[in-house]
Amino acid sequence: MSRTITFSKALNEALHQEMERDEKVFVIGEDVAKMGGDFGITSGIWVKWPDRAFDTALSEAAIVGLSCGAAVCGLRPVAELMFADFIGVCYDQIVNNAAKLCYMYEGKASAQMVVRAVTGGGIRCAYHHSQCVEPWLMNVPGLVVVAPATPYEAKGLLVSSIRSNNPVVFLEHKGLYNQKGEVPEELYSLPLYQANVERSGKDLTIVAAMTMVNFARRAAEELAKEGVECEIINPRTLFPLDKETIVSSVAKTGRLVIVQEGPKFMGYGAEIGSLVSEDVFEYLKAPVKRVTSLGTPIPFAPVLEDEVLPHYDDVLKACREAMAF
Amino acid sequence: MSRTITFSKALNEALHQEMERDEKVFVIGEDVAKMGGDFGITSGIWVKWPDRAFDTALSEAAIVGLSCGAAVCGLRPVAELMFADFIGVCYDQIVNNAAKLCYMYEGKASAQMVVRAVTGGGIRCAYHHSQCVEPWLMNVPGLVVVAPATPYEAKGLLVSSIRSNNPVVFLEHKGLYNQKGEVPEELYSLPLYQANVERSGKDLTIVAAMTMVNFARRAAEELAKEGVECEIINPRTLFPLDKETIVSSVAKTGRLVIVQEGPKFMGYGAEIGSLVSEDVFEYLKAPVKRVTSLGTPIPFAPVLEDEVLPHYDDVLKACREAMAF
Amino acid sequence: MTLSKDQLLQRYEDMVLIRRFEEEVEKYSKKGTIPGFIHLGIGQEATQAGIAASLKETDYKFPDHRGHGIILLSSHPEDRKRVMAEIFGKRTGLNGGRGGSMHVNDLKVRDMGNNAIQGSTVVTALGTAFASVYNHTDDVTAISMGDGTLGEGTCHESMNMAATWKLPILYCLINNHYAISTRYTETHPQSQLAEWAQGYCVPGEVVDGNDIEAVIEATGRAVQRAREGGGPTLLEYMTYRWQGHFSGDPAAYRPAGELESWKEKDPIKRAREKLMDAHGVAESEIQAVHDRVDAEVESYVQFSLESPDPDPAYATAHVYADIEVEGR
Amino acid sequence: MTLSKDQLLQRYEDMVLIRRFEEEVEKYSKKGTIPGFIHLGIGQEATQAGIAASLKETDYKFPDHRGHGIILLSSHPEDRKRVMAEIFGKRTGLNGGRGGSMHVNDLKVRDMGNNAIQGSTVVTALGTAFASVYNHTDDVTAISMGDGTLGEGTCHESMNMAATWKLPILYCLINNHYAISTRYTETHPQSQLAEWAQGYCVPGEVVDGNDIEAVIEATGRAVQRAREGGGPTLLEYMTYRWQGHFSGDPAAYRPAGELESWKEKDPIKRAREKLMDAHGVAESEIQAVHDRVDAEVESYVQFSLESPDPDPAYATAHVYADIEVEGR
Ligand SMILES: Cc1ncc(C[n+]2csc(CCOP(=O)(O)OP(=O)(O)O)c2C)c(N)n1
Ligand SMILES: Cc1ncc(C[n+]2csc(CCOP(=O)(O)OP(=O)(O)O)c2C)c(N)n1
Ligand SMILES: [Mg+2]
Ligand SMILES: [Mg+2]
Repeated sequence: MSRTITFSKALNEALHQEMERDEKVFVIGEDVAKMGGDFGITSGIWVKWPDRAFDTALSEAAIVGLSCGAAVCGLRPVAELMFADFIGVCYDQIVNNAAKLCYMYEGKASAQMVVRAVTGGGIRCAYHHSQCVEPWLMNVPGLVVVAPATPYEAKGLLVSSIRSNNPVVFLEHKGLYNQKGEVPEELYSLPLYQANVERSGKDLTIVAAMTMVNFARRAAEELAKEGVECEIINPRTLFPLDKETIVSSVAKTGRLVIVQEGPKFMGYGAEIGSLVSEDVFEYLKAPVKRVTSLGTPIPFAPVLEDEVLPHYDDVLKACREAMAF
Repeated sequence: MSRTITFSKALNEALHQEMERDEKVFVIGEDVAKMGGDFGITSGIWVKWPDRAFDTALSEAAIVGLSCGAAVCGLRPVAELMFADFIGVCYDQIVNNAAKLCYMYEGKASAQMVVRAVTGGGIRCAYHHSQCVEPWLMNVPGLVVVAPATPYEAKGLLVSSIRSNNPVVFLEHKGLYNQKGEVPEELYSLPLYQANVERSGKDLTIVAAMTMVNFARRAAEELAKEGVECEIINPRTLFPLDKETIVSSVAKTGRLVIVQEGPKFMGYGAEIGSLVSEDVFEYLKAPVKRVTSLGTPIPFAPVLEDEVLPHYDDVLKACREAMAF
Repeated sequence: MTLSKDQLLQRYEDMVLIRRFEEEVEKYSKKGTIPGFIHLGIGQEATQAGIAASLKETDYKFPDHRGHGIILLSSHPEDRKRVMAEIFGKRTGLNGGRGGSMHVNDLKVRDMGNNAIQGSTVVTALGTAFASVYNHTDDVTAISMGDGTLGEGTCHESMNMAATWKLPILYCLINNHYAISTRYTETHPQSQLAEWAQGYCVPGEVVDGNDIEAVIEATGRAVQRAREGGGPTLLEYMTYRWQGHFSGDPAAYRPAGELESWKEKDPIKRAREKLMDAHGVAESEIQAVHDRVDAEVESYVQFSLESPDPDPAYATAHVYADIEVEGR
Repeated sequence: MTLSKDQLLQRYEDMVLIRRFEEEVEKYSKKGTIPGFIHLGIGQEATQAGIAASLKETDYKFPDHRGHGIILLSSHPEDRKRVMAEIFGKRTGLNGGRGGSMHVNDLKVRDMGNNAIQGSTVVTALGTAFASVYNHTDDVTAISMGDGTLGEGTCHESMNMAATWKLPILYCLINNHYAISTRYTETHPQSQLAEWAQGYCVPGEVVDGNDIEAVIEATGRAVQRAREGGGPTLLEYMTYRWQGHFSGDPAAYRPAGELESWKEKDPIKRAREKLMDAHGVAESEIQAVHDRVDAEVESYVQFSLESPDPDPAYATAHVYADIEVEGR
């Protein structure tokens, strides 16, 4: 496995290979067919399968609703919402419909579908194209929220999300699309609900998702020079969360820093911080720290957006403080 | 102040008195005018002010959108959404429009409006009429989430919510509507963003909102017999949260139990647990405990719903465990 | 089209079954035996029975919160007692008691379930219709929606997409004149809501919803059209609910005399008169129907009353298709 | 109605101003000086200038993501450089650089701002129109929406409510044939989208959106109607965007020759021909307009380039009306 491709290409390949394998899979959304998606993720699909790629009107509730209905009939829709912020306009369909169908149908049918959405900031597109939406979703029983951090994960997790019988909101961070990494050519899947230990270490645990994994890696390198061995955990599936991996890491290291792109209040760091202090209270050697963005909408001007988004230096600072406590 | 009225009546009185005082206030929503609201909260308003009470179609996005637009023009809309679960269908209007207008307009105008919504379980109305929706909202900068627990608070907080220049989602727990309590007849307001210490104690802090305050009170009485002095904190405003009151209470007691009606994962207990362990780590004598519902949709049959919702006994158990740690 | 004597008698029995079912539900709801909110279809039996009779088992049905009648008639006869048991919240209910009146479904007859977010399934219905096209079957999808529900944005997204793609959907707009307390004329600009469909180049037709034959005739035509690839139709069934919005609502918002005038148009009475006057059916034959239905419904009630509550542990089953959530 | 020579010349200048403004925005966007996504209105100047010219300062304007032109013409002349500075993300921008191209607003001229959730402000517009009625003023609300945006459910909720309550709203449906890559005929059932309004008993009119006089005539009539309490109107302006969806989109989805055929219908060229042919305006007079506009726009560019970045601390201001959020 020495082939290196981008995160976007990895997603595209996952779709092509799964569509090849399973004719129940189709893609639907705005500009996903003829144009191949605004970010090119569905590129080439309509050309190969003109009957399995559907350009829709700007109707996100209909896109998700249609996907729910089709899923219940045994199809496997992969819907694209373009920017994750648009989940706002189809939130009911996701939280009150998709998330509850398996429960309603007592497991006889479910919303076996993927809603792909482009999340996060950094491209100067302001309030409505930059939010980290995972906190909107992670409190809704029945939903699965997947958030890959590398091209390898992008492909493997998208494949398992398509095969999952649960409704998966698949968050693609726009800051990762051009990131390159090694990705096997053959079709493979990665397990859902399982965190990945990106790096082992005995002194301090860093939990980080999506682009924040890059911050965590950089910080771990830097801290290694100071003799601090960080363990990095990337949840991959944000909800339902793999608590065990996190908790047992913190049981070992006694120190936890959570890095999260969205605002601090009620982000995933809130839950992770709480569950750790519940479960391994006695092992904690320092207070849990959260490095996050500021609690504001995302402004447009680069200096403003950069002010709001998490700062790499704050990751280092939080880790050092945890070590010094 | 010895008059005792219900929570519903207190809300109704707040509306009448504020409408009397400020002609910019109006009510809008489904069945709020001629019928006076499905729960009677707007009763009598249309009779008095036929030009300031508006029955709408089933169009929650339009109700909230209209309210945003009217608020920006200087009016003070009080919109009713009936069941809080319906926030799903107007989520975009709340999180992407109302919550961001003050920021967009740089403080020159804002969504000075109240969205009233009936939250929580217990009336056997299943998946779509029983959810605790505060986690949907508490992660969105710009929003205010108010959650009264008594008739006194219902009136005082609704008045301050109407007067607030921020968009307030005002959560009325259906289990409280018939609860009675002392309420002054005259118009008064209670401060937003300020928690209430319902009971002082030195051994253990219980944070609870809405109906859960009743659980907390009962538990505190029971534990008092065992010599445990509980301090009960009712946030009143769930977001932005009054951290100081919570944190300083835990600094004193060293023990924290959070009682929350919704599922554990990513509920307000997650944030409170985390912020406490960040800020007063050294003072914590026992792990923070959360008493919550199970992580499922809310089922219909009484035995099923009762299984899912938080159990009073678990509050006692959590407190005793915290004390015994 | 007029129905034959036997057909009309069958539909008569269907309507009486709905009426008696709802009366018992109302009774046990008022007693408090049935928990929660109950929305009764009494007065709307011709619309419900006519829609149900126009669909085949493999057609997808999305009844609404007032749709016990469609649910009942779509289910297999041996399952009907389980519809009632579901409303009672019993373990033997069609969904083990976890859904109740607003969430009964039966996938084996493609009753996709009703729902308590108005307008939500109007877009879900796109998906079952889409699946018919994708899978090259001729199953149509019938979605029930009230006059009030037409206010929701999802109605537009659904109709726009269905009209563009010519999906096999029947929009069954059941106009019973009220959304809770609000008359449809106060919240919609059209004098007949069917006009709305014209904006999408979709046929919209007003149907006498209290005339079982008219319902079957119009619905049958629309079903046929959809089955043959002609796309969606909107049918506006004009009818009236006799009870309040939910069982217990005094319905003080109705003008005096309105209910009475609609009781004159009782769909059951009308069918009975037609049976007796035009088809020469004897009083005794009618009575036999009522006796049969009474006994039938009584058996549902007994079954429901005697059934056990669900096992509390069932509350945590099936949240996810593959993983368990924590129980107590 | 035809415009007088002076009027037409004024509108000509408006259109040239939009064109030149957008050309400069495109240039600095391609250079990377302007951050983010930019949606250009080149080709749609007659629609934008015509709508702006039909409204008074106290009318509420909701431009869309492609609405720089309406924003520009609605703002006071001395503020126009600040529209550009906003798009550059500068401290001197109309909103201090925090909104950018998709979020420029100017409350003093009741430009309520554009928005990057399509269809979202279509319901907000109900509120400003409602406020006019509540406060007994005659201000109308004009909401711009693209052909694609008509897919959103909010359009229905808004139109239904506005039609029922006869709110003073102008639905300015700017049909430039595409929503990103998707032609409107692929996602809507009507041959002209204006037909949609008929389903709400609202007048829907198709307007030649590249003819400034036609735009002003139709818009003026609709504004008048709304001002006099006649309720909403939907105007479908047929036009075309010359650039891709956003600056940089190669627009490979357009059939060969389509762009060229629309360039033939260039609204600026058409107005110029009318000015010269029908009104006898001299080439030199036209040139003077262009020179003036060039200088004007150049001054905006210089202003924008020279303006300082916002103060980072401004990022946390005004999240709430009364309380501060934590900064760094
Ligand atoms: C999204 C949403 N909004 C509001 C409600 C509350 N509600 C339940 S039924 C109803 C009235 C529905 O009226 P209609 O569609 O005419 O059906 P009917 O009850 O008359 O059969 C309302 C407002 C809801 N369940 N969902
Ligand atoms: C709710 C929502 N869905 C999708 C988008 C992404 N998007 C932005 S502009 C656009 C196309 C809009 O087309 P149209 O309304 O015709 O306006 P035009 O760009 O042609 O001016 C899309 C799909 C969005 N911003 N908001
Ligand atoms: Mg109705
Ligand atoms: Mg367009």
